[in-house]
Amino acid sequence: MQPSLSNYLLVGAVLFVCGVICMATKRNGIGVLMGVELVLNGANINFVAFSKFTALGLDGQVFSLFVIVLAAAEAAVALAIALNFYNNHLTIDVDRGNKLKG
Amino acid sequence: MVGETLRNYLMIAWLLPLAGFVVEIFFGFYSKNPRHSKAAAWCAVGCIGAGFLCSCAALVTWGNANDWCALEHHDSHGEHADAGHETAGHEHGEHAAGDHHVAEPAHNAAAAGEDHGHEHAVAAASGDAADHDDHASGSQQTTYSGVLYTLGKFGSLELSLDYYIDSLTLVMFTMVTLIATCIHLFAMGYMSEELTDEYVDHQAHTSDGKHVHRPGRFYRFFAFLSLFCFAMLGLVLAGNIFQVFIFWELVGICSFLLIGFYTERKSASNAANKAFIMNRVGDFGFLIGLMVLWTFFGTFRFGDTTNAEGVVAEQGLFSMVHRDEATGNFLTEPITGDVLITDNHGHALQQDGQNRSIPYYLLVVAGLGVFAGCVGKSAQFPLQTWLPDAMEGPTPVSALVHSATMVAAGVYLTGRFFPMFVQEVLLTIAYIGCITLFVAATIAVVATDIKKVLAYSTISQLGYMMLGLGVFGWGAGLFHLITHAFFKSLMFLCSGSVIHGCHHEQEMPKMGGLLKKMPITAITMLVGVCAIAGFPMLFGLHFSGFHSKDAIVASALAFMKANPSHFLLFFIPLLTAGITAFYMFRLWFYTFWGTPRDHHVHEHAHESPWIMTVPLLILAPLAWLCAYGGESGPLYLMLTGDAPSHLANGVAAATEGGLVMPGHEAVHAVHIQAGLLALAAAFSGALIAYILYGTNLVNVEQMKNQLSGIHGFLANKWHFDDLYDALFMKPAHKVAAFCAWFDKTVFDSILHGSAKLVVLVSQWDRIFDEKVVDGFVNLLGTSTQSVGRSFKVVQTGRLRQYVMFIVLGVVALFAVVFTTFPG
Amino acid sequence: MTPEFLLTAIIFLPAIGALVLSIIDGKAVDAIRFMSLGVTIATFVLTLMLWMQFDYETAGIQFEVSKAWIPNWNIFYRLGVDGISLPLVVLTSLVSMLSCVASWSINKLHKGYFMLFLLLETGMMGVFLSLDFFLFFVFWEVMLLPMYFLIGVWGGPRKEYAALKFFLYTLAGGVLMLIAMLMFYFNSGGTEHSFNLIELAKAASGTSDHITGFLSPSMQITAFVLLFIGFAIKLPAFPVHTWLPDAHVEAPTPISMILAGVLLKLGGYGIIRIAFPLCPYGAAYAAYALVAIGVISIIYGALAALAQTDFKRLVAYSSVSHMGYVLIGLGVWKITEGTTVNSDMWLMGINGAMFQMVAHGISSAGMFFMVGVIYDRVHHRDLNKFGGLMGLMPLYSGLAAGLFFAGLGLPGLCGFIGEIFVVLSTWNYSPLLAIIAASGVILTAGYILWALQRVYLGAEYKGPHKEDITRMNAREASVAIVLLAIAIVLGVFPGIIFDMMHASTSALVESMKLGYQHAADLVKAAADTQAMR
Amino acid sequence: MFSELINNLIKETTGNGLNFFSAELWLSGTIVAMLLFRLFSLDRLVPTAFVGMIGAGLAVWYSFGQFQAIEADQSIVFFGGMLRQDLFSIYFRIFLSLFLILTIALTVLTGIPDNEDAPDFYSLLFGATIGMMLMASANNLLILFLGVEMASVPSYVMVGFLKGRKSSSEASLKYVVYGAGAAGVMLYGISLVAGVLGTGDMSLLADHLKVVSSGAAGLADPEVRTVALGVMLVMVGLAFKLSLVPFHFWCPDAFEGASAEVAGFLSVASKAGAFGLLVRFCIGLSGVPETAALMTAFGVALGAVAIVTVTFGNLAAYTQTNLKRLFAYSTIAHAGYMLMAVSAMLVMINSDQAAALSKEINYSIGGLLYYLAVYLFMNLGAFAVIALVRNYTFDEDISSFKGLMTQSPALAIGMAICIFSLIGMPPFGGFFAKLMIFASVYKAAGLHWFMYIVLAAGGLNTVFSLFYYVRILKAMFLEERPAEARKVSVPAVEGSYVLVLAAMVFLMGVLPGLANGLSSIANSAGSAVVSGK
Repeated sequence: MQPSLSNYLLVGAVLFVCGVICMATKRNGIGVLMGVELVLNGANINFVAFSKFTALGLDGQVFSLFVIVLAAAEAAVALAIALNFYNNHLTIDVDRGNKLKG
Repeated sequence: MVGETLRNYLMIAWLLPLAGFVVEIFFGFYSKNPRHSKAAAWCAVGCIGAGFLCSCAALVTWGNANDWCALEHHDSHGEHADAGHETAGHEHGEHAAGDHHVAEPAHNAAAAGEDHGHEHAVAAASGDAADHDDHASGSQQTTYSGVLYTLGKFGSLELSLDYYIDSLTLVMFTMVTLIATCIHLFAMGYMSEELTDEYVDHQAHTSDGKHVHRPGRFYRFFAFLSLFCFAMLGLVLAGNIFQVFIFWELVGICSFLLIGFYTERKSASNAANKAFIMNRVGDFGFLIGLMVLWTFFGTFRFGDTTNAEGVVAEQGLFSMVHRDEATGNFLTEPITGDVLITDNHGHALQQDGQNRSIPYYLLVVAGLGVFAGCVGKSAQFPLQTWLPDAMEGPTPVSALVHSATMVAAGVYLTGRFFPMFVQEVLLTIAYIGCITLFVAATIAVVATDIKKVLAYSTISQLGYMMLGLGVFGWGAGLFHLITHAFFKSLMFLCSGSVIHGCHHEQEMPKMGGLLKKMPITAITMLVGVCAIAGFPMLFGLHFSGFHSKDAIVASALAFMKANPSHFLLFFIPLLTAGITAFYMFRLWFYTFWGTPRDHHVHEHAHESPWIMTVPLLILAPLAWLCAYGGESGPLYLMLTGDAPSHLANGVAAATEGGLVMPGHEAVHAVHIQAGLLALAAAFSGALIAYILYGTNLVNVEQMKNQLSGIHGFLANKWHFDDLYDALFMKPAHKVAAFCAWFDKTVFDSILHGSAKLVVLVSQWDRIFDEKVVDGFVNLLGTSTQSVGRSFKVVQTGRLRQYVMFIVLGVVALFAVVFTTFPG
Repeated sequence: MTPEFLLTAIIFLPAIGALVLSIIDGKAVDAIRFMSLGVTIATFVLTLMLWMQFDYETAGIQFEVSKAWIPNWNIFYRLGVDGISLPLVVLTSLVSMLSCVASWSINKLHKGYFMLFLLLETGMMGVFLSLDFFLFFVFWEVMLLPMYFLIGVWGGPRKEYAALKFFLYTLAGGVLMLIAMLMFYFNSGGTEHSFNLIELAKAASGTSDHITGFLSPSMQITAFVLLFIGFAIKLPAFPVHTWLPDAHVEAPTPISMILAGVLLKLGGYGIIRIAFPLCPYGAAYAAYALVAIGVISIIYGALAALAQTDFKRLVAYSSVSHMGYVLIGLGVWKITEGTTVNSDMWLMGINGAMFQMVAHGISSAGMFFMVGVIYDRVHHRDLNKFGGLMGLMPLYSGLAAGLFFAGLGLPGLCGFIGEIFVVLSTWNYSPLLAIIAASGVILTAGYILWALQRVYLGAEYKGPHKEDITRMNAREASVAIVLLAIAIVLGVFPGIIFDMMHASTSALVESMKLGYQHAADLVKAAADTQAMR
Repeated sequence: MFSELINNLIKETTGNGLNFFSAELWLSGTIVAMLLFRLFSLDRLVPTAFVGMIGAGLAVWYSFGQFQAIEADQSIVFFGGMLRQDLFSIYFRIFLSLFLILTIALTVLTGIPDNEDAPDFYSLLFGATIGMMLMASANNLLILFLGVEMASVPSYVMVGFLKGRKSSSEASLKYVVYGAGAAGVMLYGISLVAGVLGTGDMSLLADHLKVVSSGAAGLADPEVRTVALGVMLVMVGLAFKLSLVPFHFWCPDAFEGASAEVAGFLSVASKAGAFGLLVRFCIGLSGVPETAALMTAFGVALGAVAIVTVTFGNLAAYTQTNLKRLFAYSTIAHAGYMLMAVSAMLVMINSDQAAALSKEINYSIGGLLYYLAVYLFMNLGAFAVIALVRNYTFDEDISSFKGLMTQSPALAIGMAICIFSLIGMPPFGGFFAKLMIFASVYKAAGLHWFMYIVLAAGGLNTVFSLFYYVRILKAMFLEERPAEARKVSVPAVEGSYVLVLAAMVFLMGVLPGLANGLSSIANSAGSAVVSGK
C-alpha cells in the first residue's frame, strides 16, 4: 500500500507539534533551538510530500532545499547568540533570562 | 415739529446729568484737590437745574401746542361746559366731585348712546397718537413718540431706544428734576463733611476696633447722584417697555452704589446687595413679562411710530390690543377666546393667513410679570424688605432715590403700562398694594429710627398708589405719586436736617424737644406730616395729601360698591389712613415736641445751614399746595389728560375677570363719603399720637411692655427677613455649595468611574486597589497605569511563555476568523 | 495689500513674529516684550483694515482665498470672512493685544512664553478665518499645543493637572470632530469629495452646484451630535465644562484672558459655522437639547460660582454660566409641523448669541485681568481674605466694578445686550426654558455682587501682603480702561456688531430653513415609499 | 529545453532583472566592500560609515532611477516570478535606503558602534535592509520566507550587539528564539498554503483558491480550512515582524536590551518591510468574488487584532519608565494603527463595490505608505533623542529627560514635535497620515459594521496615547532638572540632526509639495500593487 498524502502530512504535523512543544517546554536553550529545527523539518516534509502529490511539483523540493540552507544559517546565528548568553549568564537556561520584563 | 422740540428739550434734560456724571468722575481723578472742592456739586446742581428748566420749557411747549386742552378737556367731559379751570382755585374737591355727581346720568347716556362728544373724549384721552386720525377732527395730538436709535433689527423685529412723551412724562420730568435740584442743594450741605482728606467714619470699624479713616468722597457722591438722575429721567422718557427695563436696571445699580456709598460699612454694602438682588427678583418677573410681550406682539413700543407722511409705520403695544368700547373688554377670537391683536382700526392683524392673537392667560402672565418688576422696584409685598435697609445710604439719597423717584418708578410703570393690564392683574395689584400698605404701616408704628419710619411710610404710601391703580383709580394713584414725592422728599430732607443737626443720631428716643433748636426743620416737617396724614385746609388750601389720598380712598370705595366681595380693599386702606396719621405724628412729636430725652444730643443740636434749609423751604409749599384744586386742579388734569382710553368712562357691565369697573361718576358719587371717612381716620390717628407722644397722659413704655408680643412681631418686621433667609438665602447657598461639590466630586467621578470600570474589567491582578485615587486625570492616569501594569504581568520576561503565546495566538486568531466567517 | 493677502497676513504675522523672536537673545526681555506687543498691535491694525474693507451688505464670504493645498484629498487653503467671523476676528486680535500688555507680569522664560503666545494667536486666527474643514481642524488643534505649554509651564501650583486636563478634553473633542469631518467628506457627492465648508453648507440645503450627494438625514443627526460634543467641550457646556475651572485658575492671567476671551468663542463659532449649516436637520433635531443644556449651564454655572471661595474660580464658573446663553440663542429654532415658526425670533437668538460671545470676550477677559492685577500684588485669591480694596486702590476698584457689572449684565454695558436678546427670543421656543434661563439674572447678581462686596468693599483688607498693595500702574490701567470703554460702547451701541452680522446671519437662517426642508422632504419621501410597499 | 531555460534565465537576469535588483546589489556590494576594507585595514583610511553612506546613497540613486523609469501601473515579475517590480517595491526601496542613510548618520553621531565593530555592524544593517527590500518586492511564498529570515537573522545579532551586557544578550536570545519559532510556524503555514493551492506564486493564490473551493461551502470544505489555517500561520510570522498583539512579546524586551539606534531601526524598517509583505500577501489572496467572504472575515479579524494591538500598546506604555521600552509599546500601538489600513483595504477590496471603491482602496494603501514615511521621521527622531541624551546621562529612563528644555532646547523641541506627531496632532505629518488611515477605515465602515468599532477604537486610543506621551513632555518642559543630573550639552550638529527630522515631520503635514506629492506617489504605489496582481 502506497502511503497517501495525508500520511505524510500527519508525520509533518506530528513533527510540527513536537517542535512547538519542545520550544515551549525546554529550559535548555539548545533544546529550544532543536524544537525550532523540528518545526522546520515538519514543514519540509509537507513541502516534499506536496511536491509529489499536488500541482506544486518541483517547487516544493526547491522550497525545502532553501529551508534547509536557511535553517542551517539561522541555527549558526542562534547558537552564537546562545554562546553569548552563556558568556554573560554562565548558563543556557532560558528561564534565567528574566531581567527584561514588564 | 412739536414732537421734535419736546424731544430735544427732554433729551437735554435727560443727558445733561450724564454729562455731569462724566465730568464729575474725571474731575475726581484729575483735579488737583478734589477732596476740598465743591465744584462737582455745583456741576451736578447745574446739570439737574438746567434739566428742570428744560422740563418746564417742554411742559409749556406741550401745553401751548394743544392749547392746554388737557386742562379744559376734562371739564367739558364732566359737564359739557366750561368749569373755568383757570380760576377753579376756589372750588374744592368735594365741589368738583359734586359736579360730577350731578352729571352722571348725562354721562351714562353718553356712554350708551355713543354720541359724538363722548367719542371725541375717548379719542383725545387715549394715549394713541394715531387715534385722532380716524376720529373726529378738532382733537389735538397730545402724545408724541418716536425712535431715537435702533439697537438691533432682526427681520421684522426691531429693538430701539424710543421716546414717548405725553402729559404723564412731562409731569414726571418736572417733578423729578425739581425735587432732584432741591435735594442736590441740600446734599451740598449734608455731605460737606466729606470735604476732607481724613474723613472719620464712626460707624465703620477696623478689626482693632478703631474707626475707619479715609479720604472724603464728596465728588463721587455727586457723580453717582447725577448718574442716577440720568437713569431716572431715561426711565420716564422711555418709549418702550424694554427701554424702561434698561433704565430700570440702571436706576437699580445707581441705588446700589448710593446705598453702599459708605463702602466701609458692612451693613451698607449688605443693604446695597440686598436692594439690588431683591430688585432682580422682581426683574426676573419683569423679564418674563417682556418675553411674553415680545413673542406675541413683536414690539415693545408703547405708541405707534409714524413715517414722514404721518402714516403709521409700526404699531405700538397700546394700539395692538383694542378694547370694546362698551364693555372695556378686549376683542377676542370667537372660538378660542384668545385676545386678538389688532390694528388701529380694531381689525385683527393677520399672519400666515390667520388672525394674530395671544392667549388670555398669557396676557395675565405678561401683566403680572411687568408688575413683578414694579413690586421689586416699589418695594411692595413680598419684596418690601430691602427699602428699610436701604436707609443705610446718606439721607439725600433716601430722599431722592428711595422715596421720591426710583421707588415711585414702579408705580409710574404700572400707570404707564395700564392699558395692557387685564382685570386679574389689576386685582392682584390692588391686593398687593393693600397688603403692603397695611404691613408697612404697622411696622412704622414701632420703628424708632427716624429714617426707618419714613421708609416704612414710603412703602405704605406706595402701596396706596398701587391700590389706587388696581381699583381703576388710574388718576388717583398717579396723583398720589406726585404729591407723595413732594411731601416725602420734604420729610426725608427734614430728617436729614435733624440727623445732621444731631450729629448722625437717628434714634428718635434720643431726640425730643428739637422744635426750638431747629424751628425751620420742625415746621417744614410738620407741613409734610400734615400732608401725608391727609389733613385738609390750611389757610383755605388743602394739603396735597388730602386730595390725593381722598382720591384713592374714593376709588377704592367705588370699587367696593361695584364689587362687594372685595371690601377689604376699602377698609384696610381706611384703617391704615388712621395708622398713617398716627405714626407720622408720633414721629413728629417724638422728635420735635416735649422734653429732650438725651441731653448730650440735645445740647449739640443746631439748625442746619441755609443751603439745607432753603430746599426745605422750597419743598414745603410744594408739598402743601402741589395738588391745588384737587381733582379739578391743574396737576390732576394734566396727569389724567392722557389717561388710558378705557378708563375714561368706566363701564357698568362685568368684565372678563368678573369685576365691574367703576366709572368716574361712580367715584365722584362716593367722594364725599370716602373723604369724610378718611378724614375721620386721620384725625383719630393724629389724636392718639398726640395723646401718647404729645402729652404725658399715657406711659408709652408700659404699653409697649403690655403689648410686647405684637410689638416684637412688628419690630421684627413681621419676620420677613428671617423667612426669606430661611426660605431662599440659605437654600440657595446650600444648592450652590452642592453644585460646587457636585462639580468637584461627582462629575469628575463619573469619568473616574468609567475609568475605574475599565480597571475592573481588565483587572488581572490586585495591584489596582493599592492606589489611592485623587483627581480625574490622576485616576484615569492611575487606571491606565493599572491596566498597563496588568499588561505588564503578561510580559513576564519568560521566553517559554512567549512561545506559548504564539500557539495561543494562533488559536485565538483562528477563533476570530471562524466566528466572523459566515459559513 | 490685496484683501485676500490680508487674511493670510493676519493669520501668519504672529507666527512670523514668533520666528523672529526665536533669534532674539532670551535675556533682552524688554525687546522681546515690545516686539511681541508690536506684532499683536500690527495684527490688530490688520484686522481693523479688514473691517474697514468689509461690505456689510454682502451675506456671503468676502475676500475668499482658495489655493490647492493637498489636491489628492481636495484639501484647500481656503480663507474668507463673513459677518459671523469678522467680529470674532477683531475680538481675537484685540484680546491678544491686551493680554500681550498684560503679559508684562510673566516673570520667567520670556522668550518661550511670547513665542508660544504668538503661535497661539496664529492658531486662533486660523480657526476663525479658515473655510476648509481640514484647515479648520488643523488650526483648531494647533491652538492646543501652545496652550498646553502656556498653562503647563507658566501656570499656577496645579498647572500640570490643569494642562493635561485641558489637553485631554480638547483632544477628545477633536477626535469626535475628526470623525464627523470624515463623514462629511465621504458623503459629499460622487467622486469629488470636499472639505469646502461653504459648498458643504450649500449641499446641505440642496443648492450646491458642485456637490451632488450629501449626508442622509439620520447621518446628519449623528454628525451633528459628534460635532456638537466637540464644540460643547470648548464652549464649555454642562457637563463637559470641568476642564475650564482648572485651566482658568491655573493659567497665568494673560492666558486666562485669552482662554475666556477667545478660546471659548471657538466652540460657539464652530457650532454656528460648521455644525449648524452642515447639518440643519441634525440641528433642528437637537435644538431642544441645545437650549436645555444652555439653560442648565447658566443655572449650574451661576450656582457653582456662588459657592466658590477662589476669586478666579468664581470668574471661571461665571464663564460657564454666560456661555450658556450662547447655546440657547443658537438653539431656539422652533419648528412645528415641519415649518419654522417665527424665524425672526431665531434670527434674534443667533444674533444675540453672537453678540454674547463678543461681549463675554470683553467682560470676561476684563474680569480675569482684574483678578490677575490683585493676584500679582498679594499672591492669593481667597475671596474671604480680601476687602477694603476700594479705599486702597480706587481706580482699580472702580474699573473692576465696571467690568464686573458688564459681566452681571447691566444695561449700558455689553453683557446685557447678548443675554437679554437671547432670553427674549427663548419664550417663542419654550416658555419653561425661558423662565429658567431668565432666573439666572438673580443668581448672577448674587454671586457677582457678593464677590464685589467681599473683595472691594469693607473696612479693611484682611489678607496677607497688605504692604504690597500699590495702585494700578499705567500699563494695567490702560488694559482695563480699553476693555471697559469697549464694554460701554458695545452696550450702548450694539448696532456696531449687529450691523456687521446682519446679512450673514439672515442668510444663515434662510439656508438652514431650506436645508431642514430639504432633509425633511427626503425623510418624508422615504416614509412614503415605505408606506407604498 | 534545458538550454532554453538557461537562456531565459540569462536573458531575464541580464535584461531587466539586474537592473531591477540594482539597489539590493549595491547594498550587497557595500557589505563586501566594508568587509574587504577591514581585511586590508583600509577602514583606518576611510571610515566604514562613509563607505556605508556611499553604498546606501548609490542604492537610493538607483532606486530613484527605477522610480523614474517605471510607469504608474506597470508591474513586472522577474527572476522567474520570484520578485515583482512595481512602484510599490520601488517606494520601499527608496524608503529603506533613505532610512539606512539616516540611521548610519545617527550611529556616526552617537558613536555606536566603535571603529572596531563598525564593519560587522553595518554589514548586519545592510543585510537586514536587503531582506526587507526583498519582503517588499516578494512575489512568491519562498521569497516571503526568505525575506523574513534575511531581515530577521541580522536583526537578532544587532540586538545582541552590545557585547558584555547581560540585558543585551538576553534580549537577543529571546529575539532569536521567538523569531525562529515564529518563522517555523510561518513556514509550516506556507507549506500548507502552497501545497494545497499548488503554487507558490502569490499573485495566483486567489485564483487557485477559487478552483479549490469551487462548489464547496466555505470552511466546511477541508481544503479551504487547511488553506485558512495556513494563512493564519503565515500571519503569525508576519505578526511577529509587525509585533502585533499577541505576537509582540519579543518587542519590548528586544528594544530595551538593544541600543536605541538599533531599536529605532527595527521599529521602523522591519515594520515597513513586513507591511509591504502583508499587503502583497493579502492582495494575492483577494480580488476574486469566490474568496471574498473568507477574506472579508480575514480583514475583520485583522481589524480586531488592530484594536487589541493599539489598545494594548497604548495602555502598556503608560507604566514604562524606560524610554526604549515605552517607545517599544508605542511602536506596537502604531503598528496597530497601520494595520487598520490593511484591514480596511481587505474589507473594501473584497466587497462587491470594489470596482467603485478603487480609489479608496488605493488610498488606503497610500495612507499606510504615507504613515510609514512619516513614522520613519518621527520615530527615528524620538529614538535619536533617546540615544543622544543617553550619551550624556548614561541613562535611558524618563527621569533623565527632566528639564531637558533648559539643557538642550533643540532636542526638547525636536522630541516634542515628534511626540505631537505621534499623538496625531496637526499640523504635523502624523496627523495627516492618521487621517488618511481613519478615512479608509471610515470608508470601509460603510461596508462592514465592525469597522466602526475599529474607527472608534482608533479615536479613543488617540486620546489614551496622550497620557504616556505627555509624561515625556511634562518631564522635558514642566519639570525642573534635578541638581545632581548630568548635564546635556549637545553639539550643534546633533541638535540639527534632530531638528531636521522634526522639520520633516512638520513639513510632511503642511508643505503641499511634500504632503500632496508624497501621498500622490503613495497612492500610485497602492494602485500599482493592487492592479499588478
